[in-house]
Amino acid sequence: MSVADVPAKAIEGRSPGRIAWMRLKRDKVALTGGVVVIFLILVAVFAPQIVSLLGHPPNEFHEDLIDPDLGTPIGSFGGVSSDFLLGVEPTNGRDVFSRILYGARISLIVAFLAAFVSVVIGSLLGALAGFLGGWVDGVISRLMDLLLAFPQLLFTIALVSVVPNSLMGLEGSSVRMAVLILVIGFFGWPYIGRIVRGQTMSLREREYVEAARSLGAGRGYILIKELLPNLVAPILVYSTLIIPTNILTEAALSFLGAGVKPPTASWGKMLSDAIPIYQDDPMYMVVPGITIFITVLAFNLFGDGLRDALDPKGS
Amino acid sequence: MLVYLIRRLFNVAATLLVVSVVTFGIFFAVPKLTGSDPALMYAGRETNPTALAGIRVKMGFDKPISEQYWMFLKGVFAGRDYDAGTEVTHCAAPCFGYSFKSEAPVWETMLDRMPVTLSLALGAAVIWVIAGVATGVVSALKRRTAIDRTVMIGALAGVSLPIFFTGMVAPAIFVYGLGWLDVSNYKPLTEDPLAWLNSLILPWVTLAFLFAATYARITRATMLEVLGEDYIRTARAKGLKEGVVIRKHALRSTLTPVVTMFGLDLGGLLGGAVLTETTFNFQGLGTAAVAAISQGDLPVIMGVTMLAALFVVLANLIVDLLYAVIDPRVRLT
Amino acid sequence: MTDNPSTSGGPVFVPEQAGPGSRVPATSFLSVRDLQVHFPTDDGLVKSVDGLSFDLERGKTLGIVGESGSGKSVTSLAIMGLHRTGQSRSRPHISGEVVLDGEDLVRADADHVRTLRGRKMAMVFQDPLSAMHPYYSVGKQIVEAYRTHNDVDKKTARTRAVEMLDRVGIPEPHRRVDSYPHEFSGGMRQRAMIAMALVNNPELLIADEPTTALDVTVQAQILDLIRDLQKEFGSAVIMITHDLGVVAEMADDILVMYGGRCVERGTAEKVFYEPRHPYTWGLLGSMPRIDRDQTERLIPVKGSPPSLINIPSGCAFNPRCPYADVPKGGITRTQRPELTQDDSRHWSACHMSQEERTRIWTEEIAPKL
Amino acid sequence: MIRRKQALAITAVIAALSLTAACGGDDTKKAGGDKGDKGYSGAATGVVNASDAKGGELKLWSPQDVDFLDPARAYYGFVWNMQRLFIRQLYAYDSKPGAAGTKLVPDLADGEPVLSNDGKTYTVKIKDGVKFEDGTPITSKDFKYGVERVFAQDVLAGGPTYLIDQLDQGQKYQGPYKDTDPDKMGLKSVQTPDDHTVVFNLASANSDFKYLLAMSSSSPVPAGKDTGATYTNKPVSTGPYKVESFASGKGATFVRNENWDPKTDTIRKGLPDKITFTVTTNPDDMDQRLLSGDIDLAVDGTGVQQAAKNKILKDANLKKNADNPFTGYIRYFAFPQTVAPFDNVECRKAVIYAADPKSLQNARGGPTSGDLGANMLPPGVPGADKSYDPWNLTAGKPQEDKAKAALKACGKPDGFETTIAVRNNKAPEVKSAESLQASLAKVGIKATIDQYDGKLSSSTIGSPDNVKKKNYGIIVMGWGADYNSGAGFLQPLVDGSFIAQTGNNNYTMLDDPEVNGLFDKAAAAATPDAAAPFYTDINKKIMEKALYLPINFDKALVYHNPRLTNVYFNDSMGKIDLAVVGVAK
Repeated sequence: MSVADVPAKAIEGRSPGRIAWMRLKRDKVALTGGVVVIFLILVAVFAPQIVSLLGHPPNEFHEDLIDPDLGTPIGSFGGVSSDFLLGVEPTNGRDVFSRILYGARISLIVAFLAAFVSVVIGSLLGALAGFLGGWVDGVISRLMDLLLAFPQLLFTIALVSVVPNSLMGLEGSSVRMAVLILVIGFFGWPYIGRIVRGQTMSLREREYVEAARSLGAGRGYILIKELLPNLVAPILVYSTLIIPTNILTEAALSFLGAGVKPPTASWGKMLSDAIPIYQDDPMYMVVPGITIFITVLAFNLFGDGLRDALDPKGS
Repeated sequence: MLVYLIRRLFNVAATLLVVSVVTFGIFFAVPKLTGSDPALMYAGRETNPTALAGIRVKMGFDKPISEQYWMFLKGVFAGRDYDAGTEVTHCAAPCFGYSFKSEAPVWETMLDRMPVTLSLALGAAVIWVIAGVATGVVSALKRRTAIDRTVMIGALAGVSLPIFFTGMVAPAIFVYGLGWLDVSNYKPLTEDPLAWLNSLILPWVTLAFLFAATYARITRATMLEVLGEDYIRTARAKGLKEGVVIRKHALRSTLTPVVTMFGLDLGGLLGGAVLTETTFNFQGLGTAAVAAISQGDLPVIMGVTMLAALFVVLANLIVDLLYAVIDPRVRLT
Repeated sequence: MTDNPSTSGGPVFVPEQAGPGSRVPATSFLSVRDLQVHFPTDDGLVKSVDGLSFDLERGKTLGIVGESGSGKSVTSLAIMGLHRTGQSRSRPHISGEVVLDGEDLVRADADHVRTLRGRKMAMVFQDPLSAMHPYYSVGKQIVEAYRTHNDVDKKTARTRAVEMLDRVGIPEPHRRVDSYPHEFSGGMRQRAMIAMALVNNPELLIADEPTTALDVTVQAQILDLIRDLQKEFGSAVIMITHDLGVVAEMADDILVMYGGRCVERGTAEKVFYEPRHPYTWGLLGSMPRIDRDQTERLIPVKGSPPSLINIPSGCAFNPRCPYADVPKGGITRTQRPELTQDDSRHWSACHMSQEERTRIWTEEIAPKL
Repeated sequence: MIRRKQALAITAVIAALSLTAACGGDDTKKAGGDKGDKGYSGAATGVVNASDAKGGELKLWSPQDVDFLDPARAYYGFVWNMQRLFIRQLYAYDSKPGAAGTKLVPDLADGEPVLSNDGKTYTVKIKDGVKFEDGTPITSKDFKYGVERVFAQDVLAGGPTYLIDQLDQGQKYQGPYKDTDPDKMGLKSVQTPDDHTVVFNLASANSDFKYLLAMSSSSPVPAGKDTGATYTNKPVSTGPYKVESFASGKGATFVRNENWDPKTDTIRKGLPDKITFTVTTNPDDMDQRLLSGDIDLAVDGTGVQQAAKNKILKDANLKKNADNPFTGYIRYFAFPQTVAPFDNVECRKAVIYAADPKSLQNARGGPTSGDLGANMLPPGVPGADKSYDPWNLTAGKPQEDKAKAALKACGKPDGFETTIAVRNNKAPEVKSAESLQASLAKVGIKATIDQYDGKLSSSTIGSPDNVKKKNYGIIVMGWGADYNSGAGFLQPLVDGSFIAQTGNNNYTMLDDPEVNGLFDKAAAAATPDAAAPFYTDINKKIMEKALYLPINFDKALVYHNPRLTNVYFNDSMGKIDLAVVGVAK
């Protein structure tokens, strides 16, 4: 017996979901993260509406705001004004505020869908490996090791450079986004796969699965009915934590020139555009940099809190 | 033990083989399928048929993919000859190919780039392990205090910062702003140790910051878990001083997951710290690969990818061997 | 045990002076007075131990019996001074007295208590596999325990470790001294654990569920070993268990804990043959006995242990007590029953009258057991 | 960093060369803020710090690696400039500022070539006393061997192949490595009657041939020292310096060649004792060193990066060591006539009118990056007229009304959809495309940008089939000539006979008998001056057809260390002439 058991006993009788929610509610830091995340999602969804109220179209040039000789925005802080809330882009004077907002769409869509791809592949293969064991496990585990041995960034850049401009009915930036989602998602699944595999393996040995098996339940039945409900928590936690990683990866790829195509706005691309000019116009570097930072931090805080709430041992 | 090692080395070889086949397939076969001629990538502006034919013969593009792959493999183990017109250029094993761009074997380019990447990765590794583990331990011991909270929020912030952003902000502050450091322009250690150090400090710290944050988090979590273990209570029950309990009993167990992570991270970095090298303009393996991709220098892409995979796989092996050293329960079978 | 333990639950005189080595007038080798260990948690204050008193003499064995969460392990940790650390979520509040050989450990300097740990008092834990460090050999861990309190070189300490392993019945101790815990069988591991605990000839040995993780035949061997060693070293032993069967063989006195408090205490004979508390009856009912008819079902104590947060003002056992309605006036829900002395060396805490309980025991419970 | 590289690699793929920039009077006035031989853009007009003092180390840096040091394979303009230090040809551009620098003077040749056989035979005498770095005299056979090497494209690809076009004459010569002649002297069109005479027989008269003889690819190479593909690592020197060490991607060191006799050389001064060349990956750092005086010159000649540029423009002290010369490039959009609706001249006009020239100039980096383009012949090329502006582009304003009128005339009053093809590795080009995209949107033309792999340009935009298939209605490109004549600049772009299935440069697919005929007439002209009016005509013809939208006549903001002596921009290449630069006062 341990003292730590005591509080758990004390609130016995409540469902695990309720307990998690109660814990999460108490975690102010995680809640703040969650609020920011929801805010960001709303901002991304309603970007066109917000921009029409507070900004200028993301691809509209305002070269009257640029010093023609230096290429930098006129005025201090990268041309911040009541009209251009976060200043303007060097060279062409596009509205940084609206480009950040539209960039959020790209960032979040890629991050969420890639996480979805990882979760689907990872849970499926992970559960299969953990449940079936034997050679299936061997093959899948090897595959996961192999994928982790691949230099992901290089691979993605190279792959993106071979993918044609239109593919399966998609054009331009959509193709790039599809490729990014698939590639990031594909390289991400082993992380989830390992966790799910481990969970499945330990769950497999538990009594209730044994019991179900002894009652003549089929393998598929056991897998779906008994194991999946128990995998929901870890999968939820790790998808929350894989999203910020994906945001960073997308930004890194855009930074390296393998992201969406211009004139589509993307945070990573803005940062790489800022390199040659940041000594003269630091604002253009700071804005997307801080944006990425806040977004990723918010997701991390929320994901951490969620994990602590669902799995008190980890905290 | 020996059997284990042989089996593992066999696995390493198998993994590398698969990586090489996949990489080769993607970089050599896909262009063929999409109809772009790799010889054209090499030729640059001059696309006269003789030049293209010459490149095809020299690089072996005229042969079937399988044979090209076989030639690549053979080159790695036995070396390979390239026709240089007047004479034959021998590319000694391990020959990862011959870069037409620089008229030099890829291996030489990689050897040339390796010190940069090694300096960057190893130096940063030392910093992040020490800083990360130390802060993680302190944070765990000072659990639920202001120190712990500050460190952990700082660590989470560290994890959330993109390195290509900190890589820009750091010089903006320390080089252009405060003027404490010079622009990071890699100098070989052998040439001028002080300049080497000076050129690396900023990239080291920037890179290490990111990893240290992760390590602090992992160390703290593991340390807390270990401190709850029964054997820690036993150690205390024996009357050991708290310092001894932490150092001899808790820390040793805490290091196990840290070692695993460290192996994988370092292995990954040795293959080229693409983003850091890019941000700081270092001519390491990572930038070599990125440049090669943009120039279509296939042998270099192939070489760096293979090397990166080799580092990761070897790191994995070393980690597993280390495991056995750290944890007597682990049997190498 | 002394003939005259103070009335439990009441305030106990605490001398002003405190500190390392402070001498407190004491009547026994180990004297625990009104011990309270409270853990503040997010959900509220957990009163793991709430006013516990007992005494123990050298060479004697006290069995503390209770379910998980009854506070018995926390008691042992508090005596050892290990409550301060460990896996608790936060630092507990502790009050009361733990007087060991005339020294109050609650008020003593933490570092001084540390020097007593492993030397004057030692502990054997439930699961020897998790209680021994997996990365160090058994010998190293014993040597470490020895050298912490004895200024000797490694070689001497190693000789001592081999000697101890030999003493606890480990075959080929010279060879096994270099083995790792996972290379031992469960019973061997527990023997090694005992060797480690006894390496400094402690005067007080606390064994926290020492046999729970072992199978039955090994259990008996380990208990025999502890008994033999106790005789040899003359130590006082606290045997903590949820299994009355274990203490039946070992203990001179038995203390039954429920909800962080003592509900019944007395000599082993009294507690076994004239138990005065419904909870003890339950425990006895759930105990497998060789002399019992095999066809009869064990009767578990219904319900689960009480929350230690916001313990109800009434009798903590009330919700599970089959006789909750017996006392009149509903005092079970408003008043906590005090621990009262029933007859010589026998105390219990129940609102039912002594006669009522004697009647229920002899008429209703005993025949079924 | 991909982006960074792109920014610098302006010279790279298509690149290579540069031409001229005999900045006519107007331009220099505009560029040179304060007059005199010192001060901003002083070196673009005259010699700064004239001196004959020897000694010191000249430190050249470049963010761009050399392509090849092998004279047969080098194609980058800045490499040709560097080769002036250690490789000589029969003729070379004179080391003089202004128009004089575009003139060819004898270098290893002893006097002008003797033309015979209706201008089809060039007979050149070789100077006495000229030697390779090992002291062996340079003979006519070495010249012939050097020319033959260019034919070995299978081994020595990379360099220009004009010599093959002129000298193969149906022989299908495969180069010396596959030559069956025991002396490897199998090329029939070049003869070596004696060691001091080399004779070139052309199929038809070509007044530009001397330009070809002045290219690096016509340099002498001693057959015994030829190491084939690896010759690039240690080419044999004939100039004042020789290659001491060279490592691709890192740099090179050049030391004095004791066997160079200054008496045989009217072009080079050979002032520094040692010349180091360093390749950097950090152009901003390079600029920093340049401004602080650590190094002497960014030899790639594409100008400083944005950060340094802004520093220079804001600081008069720095500005006086900077120049803003023409680089000889034109940046432009081309409209392939094979892609609808650009088969219709009115639709092409609509795009030209809709464009915002000022915005395009900004996309390339503002006024210091070049003058607003008006036509397709850059200043300095004989026949050029910088003021010729048929579409009123130098006004710097979009002409939306005219664009809409043109759209109506084209039958697309509501606009149309098209694709802009742009190299992914050239940031200013991507920005230009974005600018044009934004301007076109205002008149209803919806353009999508397709960034193709820059390294594959010869098979993407260079393949007419692919252009048609991908519907590339607008192609962004830059162009600089290999040698300073109208043909050198315009012929690959607009002569129908230059249309190729891959590596095509005639993106508009113009095959107009009139234009083709004008090129023939110009070639037959006796002198470049006589040919010039034909090029003026060609320029007019193609501009009237609205096939191109010029963005700008390219300029670079180049900074040099003030300690440099004899600094001036050679108009034949738009770069500081390394032949005479010194570091000692």
